[in-house]
Amino acid sequence: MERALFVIFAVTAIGAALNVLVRRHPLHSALALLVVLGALTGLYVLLGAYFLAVIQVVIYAGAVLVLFLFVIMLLNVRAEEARIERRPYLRWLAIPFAALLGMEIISLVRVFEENPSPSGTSVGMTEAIGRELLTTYLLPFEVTSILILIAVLGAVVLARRERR
Amino acid sequence: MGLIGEAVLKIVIVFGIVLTVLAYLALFERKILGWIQLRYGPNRVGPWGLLQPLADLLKFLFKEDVRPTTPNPILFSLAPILSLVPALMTYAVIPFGDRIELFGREITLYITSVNVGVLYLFALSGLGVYGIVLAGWASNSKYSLLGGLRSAAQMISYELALTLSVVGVLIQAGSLDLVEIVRAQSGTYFGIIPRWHVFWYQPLGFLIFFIAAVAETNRVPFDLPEAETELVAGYHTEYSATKFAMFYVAEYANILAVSALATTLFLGGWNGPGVERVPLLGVFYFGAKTAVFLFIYIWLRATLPRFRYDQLMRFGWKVLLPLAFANIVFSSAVAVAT
Amino acid sequence: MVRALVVTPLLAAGILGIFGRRWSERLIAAIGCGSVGLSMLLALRAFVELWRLPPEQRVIREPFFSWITAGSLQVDWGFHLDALSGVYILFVTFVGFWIHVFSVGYMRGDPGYARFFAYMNLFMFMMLVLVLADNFLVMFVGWEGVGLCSYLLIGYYFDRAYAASAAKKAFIVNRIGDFGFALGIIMIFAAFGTLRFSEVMGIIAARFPEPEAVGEIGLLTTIALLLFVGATGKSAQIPLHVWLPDAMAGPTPVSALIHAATMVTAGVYMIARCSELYARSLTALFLIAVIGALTALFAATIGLAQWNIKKVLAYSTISQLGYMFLACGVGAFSAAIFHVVTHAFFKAVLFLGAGSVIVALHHEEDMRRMGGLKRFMPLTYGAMLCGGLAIAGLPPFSGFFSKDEILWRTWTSPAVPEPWRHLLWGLGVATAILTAIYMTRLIVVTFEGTERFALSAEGQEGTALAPRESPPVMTIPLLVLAALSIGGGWIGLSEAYTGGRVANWFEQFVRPALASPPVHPDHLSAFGEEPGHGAELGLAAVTVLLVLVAVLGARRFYRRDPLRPSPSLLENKYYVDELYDALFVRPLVRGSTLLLWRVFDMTIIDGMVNGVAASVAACAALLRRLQTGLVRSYVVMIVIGALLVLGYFIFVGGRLPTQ
Amino acid sequence: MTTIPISWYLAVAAVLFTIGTVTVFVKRNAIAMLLGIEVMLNAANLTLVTFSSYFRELAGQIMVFFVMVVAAAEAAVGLAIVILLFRHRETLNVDEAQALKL
Repeated sequence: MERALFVIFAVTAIGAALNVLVRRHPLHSALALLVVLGALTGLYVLLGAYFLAVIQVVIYAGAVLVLFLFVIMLLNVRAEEARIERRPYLRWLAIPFAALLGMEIISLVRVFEENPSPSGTSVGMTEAIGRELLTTYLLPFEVTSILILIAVLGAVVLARRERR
Repeated sequence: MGLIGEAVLKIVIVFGIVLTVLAYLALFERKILGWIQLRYGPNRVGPWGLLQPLADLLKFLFKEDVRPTTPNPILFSLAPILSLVPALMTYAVIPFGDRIELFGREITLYITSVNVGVLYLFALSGLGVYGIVLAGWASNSKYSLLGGLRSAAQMISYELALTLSVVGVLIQAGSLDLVEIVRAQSGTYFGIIPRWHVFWYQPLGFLIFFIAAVAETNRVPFDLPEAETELVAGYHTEYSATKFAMFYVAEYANILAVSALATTLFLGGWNGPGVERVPLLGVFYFGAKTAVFLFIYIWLRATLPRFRYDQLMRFGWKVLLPLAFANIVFSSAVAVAT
Repeated sequence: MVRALVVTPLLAAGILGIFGRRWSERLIAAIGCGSVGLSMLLALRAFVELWRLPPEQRVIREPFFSWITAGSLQVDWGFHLDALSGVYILFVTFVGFWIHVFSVGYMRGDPGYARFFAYMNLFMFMMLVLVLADNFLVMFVGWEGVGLCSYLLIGYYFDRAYAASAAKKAFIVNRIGDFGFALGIIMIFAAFGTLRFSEVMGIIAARFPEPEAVGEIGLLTTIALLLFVGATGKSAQIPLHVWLPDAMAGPTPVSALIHAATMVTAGVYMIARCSELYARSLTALFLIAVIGALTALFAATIGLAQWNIKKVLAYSTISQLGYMFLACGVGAFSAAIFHVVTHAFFKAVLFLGAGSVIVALHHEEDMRRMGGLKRFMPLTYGAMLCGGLAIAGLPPFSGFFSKDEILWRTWTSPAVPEPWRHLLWGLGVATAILTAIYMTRLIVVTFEGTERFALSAEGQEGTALAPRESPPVMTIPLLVLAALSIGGGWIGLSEAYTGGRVANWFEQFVRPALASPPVHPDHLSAFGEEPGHGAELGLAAVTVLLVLVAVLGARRFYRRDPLRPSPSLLENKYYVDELYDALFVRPLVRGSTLLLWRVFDMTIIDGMVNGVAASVAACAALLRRLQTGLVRSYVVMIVIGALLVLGYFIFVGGRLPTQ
Repeated sequence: MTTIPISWYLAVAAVLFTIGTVTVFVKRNAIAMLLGIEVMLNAANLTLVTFSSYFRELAGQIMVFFVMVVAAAEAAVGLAIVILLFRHRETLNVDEAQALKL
C-alpha cells in the first residue's frame, strides 16, 4: 500500500515535472507544476509531514501559482517558438556534465541506501512546528517576515505605473 | 470493514443532504429575492414552486452543450470540475453535530476530524480559484478572461483577510481541529451569554471573516468576476448546460460551506440549549444558524450595489487586512492576559 | 520579568530616537521617565521574588535567545539575577529614575530633548544588560554599550569643541582598558572553553583550590590582571583616570548617572562578579588594593585644588572609586559593593545639587563665581550638605558605614601581607581626611560667604538675574536621594555596633554571590583569631575624630578666604595630561605623520590599493566577456560551477558523509 | 509504518531537481524559467522533508517552511520584474533583455 502510493505519487511528480519542461505554453507549464505540487503533497503526507502538506497547498498552490497564472493571463503570454541557438556546438558540453551529474546523484543517494528507515509520525505536527518557530528559530522567523515585507514593497514599487 | 462502511454511509448521507440543500438554496434565493422585490418568485412548478429545482436540473441536463472555438478544449471541460470538487470536499471536515448513539454504537456526526482542519479548508478555498481562472482562460473570450483575472486578484486579496481573521479564533480555541473549536465554545458566561467566539473577543474577527467570505465566494457586493453589466457573465459567459450547472452548484456549495464554517468558528457550531442531553438537537441548531447566514447572503444580494474594482482592492488591502492584523494583536493580548 | 525590565528602556529609547523629534517635551519626559520607572518597579518585583528564595538558592536564570553558536563557542543572551545583580539593578533603576526626573527640569528648553532622553534610556538598557548578563560576552556588550552611551552623552553638546574632544578622549582611553578586557575574555574562553559566569567560576573553584601566591604570574593572575585593565579604564583608576574629569563636559544629570552613580562602578561590579577568580590570585588582589588606595589619595589631592564644581566632584568620584577597588583588593567584595550603593546615593545628590546650582546661575560652573547661595537655594543647600556629610564619612550618614567597613576590612585583611595592610589603611584614612576637606571647601565656597556671581544691575535679589531655587521636578529627586544618603547606610550596619547581636544585613545578603577572601601565607598562623568588635569601634572612632577635625578646620580655613589659591601642581592635576601628551600623544602624532602617513600609507597602502584596483581592472577586462547579457548562460555557469564543486567533494576531497 | 527506503525519496528529488534545472536552461520565457526554479525549490524541499522525517528532526521541516516563504517572496518580486520587462520590451524572452551588457 505504502509503496504503491509512493510509486503513484513519484511517477506523477516526475511526469508532471517533465510536462513543465516540455510544454511550450507557460500556462500549461504552470498547470503541470500544480500537478507536481499535488504529488509532492502526497509524498509529504506519506512522510508524516501533514502540516507542510497542507501549507504546501495553501501557499504554493493557493497563492504562488495563482500569481503565476494571473501574470500569464494579464500579459496574455503566447507559446514559445523554437529558435536557432547561436553556438550550437556548445550543446555537446551537455554530455560530460550530464554524466558528471548522474554520477554525483548516484553516489550521493547510495550513501543512504543501507540506512534503516524509521518512520516519522511524531514530527510534523502543527504545534511542534509552531513552538520551534517561535522559540529556537525566532530570529530567522522574524528576519523572514522582514524579507517578505521587503518583497511586497519591492513588487509594488516595481510593478507600479509611473504617474505623470 | 464496519468502520469503512460507516464512513462510506456517512459520506453518502452527507452528500445527499448537501446536494438537496444546494438545490433548494437556489429556490430559496429566488423566492426571497422575489419577496424583497415585491414579487412572488417561482410558484408554477409544484406547490409554492417546490419542484422548481427538479425542473431546473432537467433543463440543465438536456440543454445543448455549446462549446466555443478554443485552443484548450480539455481545460475548458476541466475548469467546472476543478471549481466544483474543492467546494464539495469542504464538507468532509465540517462538524454538523457531536456524536450520537445509534443501534448500540457511537456515531460521530461529522465525516472526519482532521487535526489541521482549518488549514485543510483554506487549502481547498485556495484551490477553488483554479476553476474560475482556467474557465476564464480556456473560454477564449475577452469577457471571460477579464472575469478570470479579476477573480484571481480578488480571491488572493481576500483570502489573506479571511485567513488572518480566523487566527484570533485559533488562538482562543488552541486548536486547528474544527471539532475542538466547536467544543471550546460550549457552555455559557454568567449562565446567559453563550461562550461563542462572536461574543467573546472575536466580534471584529467575525465581521472580517464574514465580509471576506462574501468576497471569496464572489457574491454581491463583490461579484465583479461575473458582473453582468460589464462582463456579460464573466468567467462563465461561454458555458452552458451541465458545465454551467457545475459552476452554479459550486457557487452555492461554496456559500453553504462558508456559512457552515462561520457557524462552526464563530457561532458555536452545534452548541445550544439541551445539546448535552439530546445530541441530535445539535444538527438542528447547526442548520438554523447556517440558515441565518444564507439568508443574510441573499439579503445582501437584494440590497447592495456592486463595488467598483479599485474600491474593492482598496477595501481589501487597506481596511480589512489592517483590521485583521489588529484583531490578531488584540487576540494575542487577550490570550496573554487570561 | 527580568527580560521586561531590561527591554523596557530599550523600547523607550527606540521610540524616542525615532519619533521623539516632533513630540512635545512633556510627552518625551513621560516616556523617558516612565520607561525607567516601569523598569524600576519590575526590578523591585524581581528583587522581591529573589528575596523570597532561600539564601543559598538566590539565583534567577532567564534565558532569552541563543546568540552565537560557532563550534564550541556557544553564547546565549541570558540573564542571571543573583544577590549581586539584584542589588545592582535595584539601585541603578532607582537612582536612574530619579535622575531622569531631575533631567526633566534640567534639560527644559534644550533643542535635543528627545535625543537626550533616548540616549539616557539606551544607557539604562545597556547598564542593565551589563549587570544582568550571565556570560562575559553579553556583559562585554553592555560594557561597550554603556561606553557608547557615555561617549554620546559626554559629546551631547557636540557643537562645542571641548565636549566633542572630551567624548573622544573618554572613548579612546576606555578603548585601552577594553582591549585588556577583551583579551581577558578571550583567554578565559581559551582556558575554560566557556564564557558563562557560573561555569567559569565553577571550573575555577574546582580546578584551583589554592590561590596563586604573590609574585606568581599564573593563568588566573594573567586573566585577572587583563580584566583589571578593563576595570581601570571603565572605573577611571590610575593610569587610565584622565577621561573622567573631562567627561564633565556632558550635561550634569549625565555626570550624576553615568560618571558617578552607575557606569563607572562597572569595574567594581566586574571584579565582584569574578570574585571567585580574583580570590585565587594574591598578586592581582594586591595590585588592585595598591592602585585603588593610590588612586583614592591622588584624586583626593587634586580635588582639593579644582575650581570647577563638577571637576571637584569628578575627582571625588575617582577617589571614591579608589576606595571601592581598595576594598576589592583586600578581599572585602561585599564592602566594595556596599560602598558602590551608598556612593551612588550621595554622589548623585552632590551632582544633582551641583546641577541645580548650575542651572540657577545660568550654566556657571566656576566656584569662584558662586558663594552665598545658601540664602537663595535652601533646599539644594540642604541636600548638598547631606551628600557632603555622607561622603565625608560622618555618622550617621550613609558614607560613614561603608567607608568604615572598607577601612576596617583593610586593617584586618587576610589577603594582604603584614605591613602593607596597615599602610593601606593609613592611605585610606588620609584620603578620608582629604575628602572631608575638599567637600567642606566645595560647600563653603559655593553656598556660604559673599555672593560673587553677577547680580542684576541693582544688585538685589528678586530680579530676573538673581538665582532662584529650582522647580519641584528638580528638588524632589534631590530630597529623595538626600534622604537615602542619610539613611541608606543602615542596611549595612556593622555587627560591631550592636555587639554582634545583629548581623550585617547587607553582607549577609550578598555573601552567597561573592567569594570569601583568600588567606595570605603570612596570616596562616594567625588564622582563626578574630579581631574583636572593640578594635573596630576604636578604629572607627579615630577616623571619625580625624574627619571631624578636618571638616571644622577646613570650614574655618575656607570661610576666611574662599578664593585661596592652591598649589599649581595640584591645580594642574600633577600634569598627568601633559605627561601623557608628551609621552604618547605627540610621539604617536609625529610617528603617524612621518612614518605611517608619508611612508607606509602613501607608498605601501596606496600602492596596494592602486595595484589591486589596476589588477581588478585588468581581470575585469577579461572577465567581462563572460557577461553576455544572456540569463540562461549565467544559469549554465552557476550549475556547472555547482557540479564541479560537488564533484570535488564527492570524488576528490573524499568528504562524503558516511552513516 | 514506512517501509520505503530513504534513497527512493532522494532519487525522486534528484530527478525533479534535474528536470527543474534543465527547464531553467532551456526556456527563454522568463515565466517558464521561474516555474523551473519552483520545481528546483520543491525538489530541495522534498529532500529536507525526507531527512526531517527519517531522522525525526523538526529542523528540516522548519527549513522547508522558510523555503516556501522565500519562494513566495521570490515569485512576487520575480513576476513584478517580468511585468516590468514586458511593459518596456513587449517580450518575455530573457535573451532579448541584454541592453546592459558590455
